[in-house]
Amino acid sequence: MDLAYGPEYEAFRQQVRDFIAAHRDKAPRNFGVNRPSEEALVWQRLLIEHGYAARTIPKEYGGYGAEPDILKSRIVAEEFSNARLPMGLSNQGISMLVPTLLELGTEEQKQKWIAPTLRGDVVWCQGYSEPGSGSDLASLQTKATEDGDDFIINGQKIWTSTAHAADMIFCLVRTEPDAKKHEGISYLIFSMKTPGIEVRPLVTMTGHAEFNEVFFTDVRVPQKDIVAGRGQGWFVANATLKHERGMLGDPNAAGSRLKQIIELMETETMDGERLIENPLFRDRLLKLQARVLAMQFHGLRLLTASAKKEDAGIARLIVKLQGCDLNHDLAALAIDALGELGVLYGESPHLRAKGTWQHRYMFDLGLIIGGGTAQIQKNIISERGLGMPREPKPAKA
Amino acid sequence: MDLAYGPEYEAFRQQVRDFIAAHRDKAPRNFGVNRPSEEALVWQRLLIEHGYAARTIPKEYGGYGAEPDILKSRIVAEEFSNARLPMGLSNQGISMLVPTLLELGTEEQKQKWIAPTLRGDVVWCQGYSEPGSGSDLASLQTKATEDGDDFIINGQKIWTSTAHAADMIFCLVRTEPDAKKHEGISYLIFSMKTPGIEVRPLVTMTGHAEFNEVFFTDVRVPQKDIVAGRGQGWFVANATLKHERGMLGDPNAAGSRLKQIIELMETETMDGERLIENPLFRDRLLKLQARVLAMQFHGLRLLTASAKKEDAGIARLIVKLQGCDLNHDLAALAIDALGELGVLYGESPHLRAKGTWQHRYMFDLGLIIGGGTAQIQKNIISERGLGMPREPKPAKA
Amino acid sequence: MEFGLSEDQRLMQESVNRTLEKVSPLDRVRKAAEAREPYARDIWAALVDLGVPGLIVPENEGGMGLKLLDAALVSEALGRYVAPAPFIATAVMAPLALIGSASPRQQEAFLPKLAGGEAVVGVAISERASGARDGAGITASGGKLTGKALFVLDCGGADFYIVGDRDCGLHLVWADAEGLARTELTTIDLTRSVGELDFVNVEAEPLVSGDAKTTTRRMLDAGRVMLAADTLGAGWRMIEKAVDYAKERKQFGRVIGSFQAVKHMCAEMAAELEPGRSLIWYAAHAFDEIPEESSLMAAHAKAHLSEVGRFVARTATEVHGGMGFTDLLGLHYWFKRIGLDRQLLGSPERVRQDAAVLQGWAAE
Amino acid sequence: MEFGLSEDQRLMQESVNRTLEKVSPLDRVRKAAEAREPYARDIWAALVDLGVPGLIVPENEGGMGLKLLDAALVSEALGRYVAPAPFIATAVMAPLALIGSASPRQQEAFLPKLAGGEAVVGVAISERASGARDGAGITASGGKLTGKALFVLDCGGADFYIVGDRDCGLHLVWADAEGLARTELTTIDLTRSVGELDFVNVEAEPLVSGDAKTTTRRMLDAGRVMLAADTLGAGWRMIEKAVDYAKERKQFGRVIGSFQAVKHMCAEMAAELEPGRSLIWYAAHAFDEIPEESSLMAAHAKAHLSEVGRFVARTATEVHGGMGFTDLLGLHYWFKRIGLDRQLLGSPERVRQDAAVLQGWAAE
Repeated sequence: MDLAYGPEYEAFRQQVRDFIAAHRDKAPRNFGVNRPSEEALVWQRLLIEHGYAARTIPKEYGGYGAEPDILKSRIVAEEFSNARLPMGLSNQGISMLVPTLLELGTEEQKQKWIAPTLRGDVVWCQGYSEPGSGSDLASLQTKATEDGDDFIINGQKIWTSTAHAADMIFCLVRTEPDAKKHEGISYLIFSMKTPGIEVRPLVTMTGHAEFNEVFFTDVRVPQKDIVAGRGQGWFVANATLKHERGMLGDPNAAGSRLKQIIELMETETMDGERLIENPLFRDRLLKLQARVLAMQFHGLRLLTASAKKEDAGIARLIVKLQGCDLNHDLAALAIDALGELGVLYGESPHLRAKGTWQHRYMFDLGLIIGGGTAQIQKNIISERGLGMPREPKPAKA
Repeated sequence: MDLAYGPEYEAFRQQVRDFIAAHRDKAPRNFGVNRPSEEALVWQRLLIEHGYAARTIPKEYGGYGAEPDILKSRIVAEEFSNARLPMGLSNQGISMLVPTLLELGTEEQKQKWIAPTLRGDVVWCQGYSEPGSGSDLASLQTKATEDGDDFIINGQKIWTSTAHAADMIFCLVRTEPDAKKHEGISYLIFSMKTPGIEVRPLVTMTGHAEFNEVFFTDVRVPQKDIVAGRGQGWFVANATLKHERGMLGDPNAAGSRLKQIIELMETETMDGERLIENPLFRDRLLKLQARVLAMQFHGLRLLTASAKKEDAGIARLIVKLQGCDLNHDLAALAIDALGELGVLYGESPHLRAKGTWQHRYMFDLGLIIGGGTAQIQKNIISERGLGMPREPKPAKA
Repeated sequence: MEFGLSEDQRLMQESVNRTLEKVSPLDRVRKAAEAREPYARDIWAALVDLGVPGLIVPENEGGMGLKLLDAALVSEALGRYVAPAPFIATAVMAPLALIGSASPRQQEAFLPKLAGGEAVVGVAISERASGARDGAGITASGGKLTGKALFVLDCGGADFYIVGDRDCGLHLVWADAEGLARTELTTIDLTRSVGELDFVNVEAEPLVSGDAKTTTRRMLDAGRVMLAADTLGAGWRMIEKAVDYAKERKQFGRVIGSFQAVKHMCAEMAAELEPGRSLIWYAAHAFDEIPEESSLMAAHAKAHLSEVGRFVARTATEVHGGMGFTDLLGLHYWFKRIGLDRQLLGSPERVRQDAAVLQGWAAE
Repeated sequence: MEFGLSEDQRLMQESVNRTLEKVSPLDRVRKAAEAREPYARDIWAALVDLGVPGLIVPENEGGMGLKLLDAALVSEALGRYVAPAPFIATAVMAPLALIGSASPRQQEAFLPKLAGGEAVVGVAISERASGARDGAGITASGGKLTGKALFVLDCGGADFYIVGDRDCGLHLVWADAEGLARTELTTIDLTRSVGELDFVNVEAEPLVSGDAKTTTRRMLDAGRVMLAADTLGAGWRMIEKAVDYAKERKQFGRVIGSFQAVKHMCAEMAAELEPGRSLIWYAAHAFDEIPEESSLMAAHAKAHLSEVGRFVARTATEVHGGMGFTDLLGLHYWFKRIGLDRQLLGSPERVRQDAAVLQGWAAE
C-alpha cells in the first residue's frame, strides 16, 4: 500500500503544473454545444502537442506517441481537475472509433480518420442500438444490401447522441441476412451527409433531447468502408463496448456529487435549521459517504491493477451497477433534503442548483438502463464473475 | 365501509363473552409441549360443544355443525384474544387433514379420523417436503411399492414438525413411478408407530429442533389408506397447501409484534435516553408502523372479500411475501434498537424479552424460505396475479 | 363489518375512470403540459359534469355530501390518468376550509359556487405542512395580508384563494385583489399547477367561525390522503404499463416478461403497492368517522405511499428499458406525478415526524 | 502509487487462510461452539505459531512490527473460517493499549508476553464505543476499580484485562484479582467469547504514560476496522457457499443457479460487498499513515460493512433455501458472526453518529 506516486511521477506532475501555469489563459470558456468551438479546437491541438490529450496514440496518426502509463493519465486528470481546467475533447469518435481503427482498421482508414478525429475536426456518432435491439444488441435489423461496390442501407438507429452535429457515423448493419445473428453484422463507417439519412431529436424524460433517432432510407455507402471485414461487426463492437461500460459509474463523479450535497446541506435551511442538522438526512448522507469512499478506493484498486496489467476479475464487473446506483441515490437524497424545493425544475423561481438534482435523478435512471441494464449487469456479474451457469435456451414452443 | 358488525353479530359477541365469563377458569394453563395436556383436551371438548372450535365441521363427524361465517370466527378470535384466553387446538391434523378428508375422504375415513382429530386425541404430522424436493415439491422421491394389498414405503421426509409426538402421518408418496411427475403421487395416511419409521430431530439456526426428519425403511402400509385414489396426491395436497400459505404472514402477528417494539422503545434506555427518542430508530419504527397498519387493513379487506365470497385476486397472493418480510423487518429493528443487548441469546444475563427478537429474526427467515420461498411467491404473483408468462421450458441439452 | 367499497362507490369510481379514459388520454395530457395550461378546461368541465367539485360539499349547499373515501377514489382516478385538472385544493381542501371556518353567510356565498364548479380555488397552507423556505409566511394585520406563500395548490387559473397565515388564521382572497402577485412555480410535474403568491397589503376576508387550527389540520389531513390516493392510482397504472410492455417487448427471442428478473420486479411492485390501498381507505374512513385517528392515519398513508411510490416509479421505468426513459411513451408523466405527490404537504420524513408528535414520541 | 496488497501481505494472507482451512474446519468450529469453549486452544496455538499475537507488536518487543492492514487481513481470514479464537482484543486492541499508554516497564513486562502468545487479553471499553446499559461503568479510585463492564471482548479464558473507566482512564487487571467476577454473556455467535466483568474494589495497574483518551480512540478505531474485516471475510465465504450450493442444488430439473432470480441475488451480494474491501484497506492504511483520517475511515468501514453484511447474511441464507435455515450445513455460524460484528463497538447508527461528530456535523 503506497498512496504516493514516487519521484518519477512527481516530476511528471510538476511538468503538468508548469504547463497549466503557462497556458491556462488559453483554456476555452465556451466549448461549443454540439461541435467543438474554435477555441476548443485550439486548446485540443495544444494538449495533443504536449501529451495531455491523445497521449498514447502513435505520432504517425496524429497523437503524442507516449507509452501507456495509467498513473500519468491519472496525474494529468488530477491536476487539470484541481486547476479547474477542461481536459481535451471527449467524444465517441475519440473514445470508441479511434481505438477500434488502431486495432482493426486498414492503414488507409487509420491515415484518413484518426488524426482529424483526435483534433476535433471530424465529429462522429455511434449507430449501434435500435428500437427493437437494446439489451439484445446482436438482434439488430438495419439492413445493408449489396449493390455493385456499394451497400444500400435501410433501417433505424436510436440513442444516437450528437447525430445531428456529426460528420460521420460508425454503424452496425446486417450485411449477411442468412448468417447466425452474431455473425451477420458488419461495422461500417460513412458520412452523415449521405443522402437518405434523417436525424430526429429524441426527447427524454428530462425534457431535453440528449439523444437522436437516425433513419436510413436507401443510403448508399461504399463496401470498402467496412472495418475488419464482413460479418465481423459484432466482435469489433464488443471490444469498444467494454470500454464504454467502464466509463459509466465513474466514482469520481460520485465524489464531486457528494461534495455538492454536503455543501447544500450545510448551507440550505428549513425553518431556520440547517439540513445537515436533521438527523435523518444526515444519517443518509453518512451512509452514502461510506459508499462513495468505498467506490473511490475501489477505483484506486482497479487503477493499480490496470497499471500492473492484472485482471481485477469481478471487482471490475461491478463498477457500472454499483456506480450508477450510487449516483442515483445521491441525487435522491438531495431532492429529499430539499423538500418541496426539490421538485422545482426548468426555469422555476426558487430553483436550487439550476435543477441539477432532478435532472440527474432522471438522467441517472437512463444510465442505469443504458449501456447494459442493471439486469444485464447482474447476468454478467453472476456468469463471468461468479461462474454461475447461463440461462438454458428455451425449448422451441 | 362499515367497521361495525351489526346487531346479529353483536349478539353473538355477547354470547361469546358470556361463555368466557362462565368458563374462563377451565382454560388450560399448561397446553402440553408436544401433545395436548389433559386440561387442554378438556378445554377443546368444551369449545367444540359451544361452537368455538370445529365450528363448521358437521355434527356427524364430531364438530359443532354451524354454517361457515367468517365474521363470527373473527369475533370468537377477537374475544378470546381480548380475554387472553387460549383458543382451541391448532395443529396440522385439524387445519389440513380434516378439510382434506371432508372433501375427498371415504365415509369410512371420515368416520374413523375426523372426530378424534378434532378432539385432540389423535395427533398428526405432515409428510410432504423431502431434502431434494422443496420448491419443486412434485419431484418428491419417497417410493411406495405395491406388495399384495400393501405398499412398502422407502424414502425420507423433512420439515416434519411434531413428527416425534404424532400418532399418524398424512404423507405424499410416489406410487406410479412411470407416470408424469405430478401424476405419480398418492396421498397416504398411516400410523407413525408402523415399524420402519425413524424420526430424527432437525435443529435449525435458532438452535432449537422445531422440525424433524423422518426416515422410512420398508414401511408396510395398507393400500386402502390412500385418500382420493392413486395418482391423485398432488391435487389433494395442493388444496390444503393453499390453506397453509394463507396462514403465513398473518398481519395480526405483526400488529402484536409492533406493540411489543413500541413498549420496548418506550421503556428501554441507552445512556439514559429512551430509545423512542432516537430519531433514527423512531423513524424506522414509524415506517414499520405504516406497513403494519397497511397489512392489517389489507387483512380486513380480504376478510370482507371472503365473507362475500369474492375473489380478492392479487390482493391475496401478496400476503405471505409481504407479511413475512414485515415480521422479519420488525425483529431487525428491535435488535438494532437494543444495540449490543440485541445480540444476546439463550440464557444470557442482561437478555431482553427472553431473546425473542433474535429468535424471531432467525425463525422468520425460515418462514420467508418455507411454505414457498420468496422467489416462488414472486413467480406466483407475477403469473397468477399479473398474468405474466411462465418461464419457457429449457431445451434439452 | 364491511371493509371495502360500497356498490355506489364502485359505480362512481368506474364512472370517473371511464370519463377520464375518454377526456384525459395521454395526448391531451401532453398538450396541456407542453402548452403549460394552468389546467385543462375541457377535463375540468367533464369533472364538473360528474359533480366532482361538489363531492364533499353538503347537499344543502348544492353538493353531493359524500365522504372523503369517495374523494380518495376520485383522486386515485386522477392520478391514474395524470389528469391536468384542479382537485385537491378546489374540490377538497377549500370546501373543508369553508365548512370548518366560514360564517353561514360565507358558506352560502361560496359553497354552492364551488359545488357547481363555477370557481377554481387555490390553497396556500404549505408552510404549515412542510416548513417555511426562502422567507415565506403571511402576516395578517387589520384585515390585510402581507408576505408570500409558496407551493400554493391548484394555483394557476384560480378564482380565489384560501390562505393560511403565520398565526394559523385562514383567509379568503380574490385572485384579482390589489397587491396580490401570482407566479407559476415550475415543477417536474407539468400536469398540476403549483405557484407562489406575493401579498402586499392585500384585502382579505377572514374565516373566523370555526377554530382555524382545527380546520387547517382537517385540510391538511384530507390533502395528505388525496396525495396518497393520487400516488396509488399513478403507481398502479405504471405497474400495468410495465406488465403490458413486458408482455410485448421481445429480446433474446422471448418476451422480456418471461424473464424471472422482470417478473419479480413486477411482482415486487404490486406486493409493495397494493396494501397501501387499504391504508388509504382506512385513513379516509377515519377522517369522517374516527376523528381521533384521522391525523395519524393521514400521515401514515401519505408517508407510506410516498415511499412505495418512488420504488414503483423507478422500477416500472426500468422494466420499460430505454423506452421508459424517452418522452415517446410519456411514462414520465406518471413518474413525475408521483415525484411531486411525495414532496407536497410534507415530505415523508416530515410527515412521519408529525406522526411521532401525534403519538407523544417526539416534542412538537 | 499502489493501492493494494504487497507481495508479502498476499503471502501472509494465504498462509493464514491455509492454516485456518486446516485447523478451523466447520466440525471444529461446531465442537467449540457446542461445548462453549471460551476459545479453541488448538486453533489459538496455530495462530501463535504464525505469529498472529505479535503481528502489530514492535519488533524490539518480540513482535513482527506489522501494520493494521496486515491485522485486517488476518481478521478477514478469521471471519472467513468463523475461527473460535481470541484476536481483536488480544492481538490488536490490547497491544495498542500498551503501546499507547503503558510505561516502558509495563511494555517490557507485557508486550513480549503478548507477542509470544503467552497471554490472552480481554478488553473492556464497550461503554465508550456503544454507550452504557444496565448501569455499566467503572469508577477508579485510589488504584482500585469498582463497577461493571459489559461486552468485554475476548473475555473467556483471558489472563488479564485492559479496562477503560468512566473518566477515560485505562487499567490493567489480572483475571484472578480479588473482587473481580467474570460472567459469560451468551450471544448468537458462539465462536467468540463476550463477557461481563464485575469489579468490587479490584486492584488495578493504571496505564498512564500516554494520553489515555487518544489511546482509547486508537483502540476503538482499530477494533472497528477489525470487525469490518471479519464481516468481509465471513460475508465472502457466505457468497461462495451460496454460489456453490446454487450450482449443485437442482429443482424443476435445473440447478437453481441457472434461475435468474438466484443469479441476481448472488450478483447483488458480490456487488454490494466487494467495494467494502477497498474501504477497509484504506481505513487500515490511514490508521498507520494518515492519522487525521483514521477515526472517520474506521467508522465508515465499520458501519458500511455492518449494513452490507446483514444483506449478504440474509440473502446467502435465502439462496440455500431450507438447508440454509438448518443447523446441518452450519451456514448459521457465518450468519451469526456477521450479526455480532454489527453490534460490537458501536452499532452502525451509533458509529455514523461518531462520523458526524468528527466532521462537525453534529455536537458530541
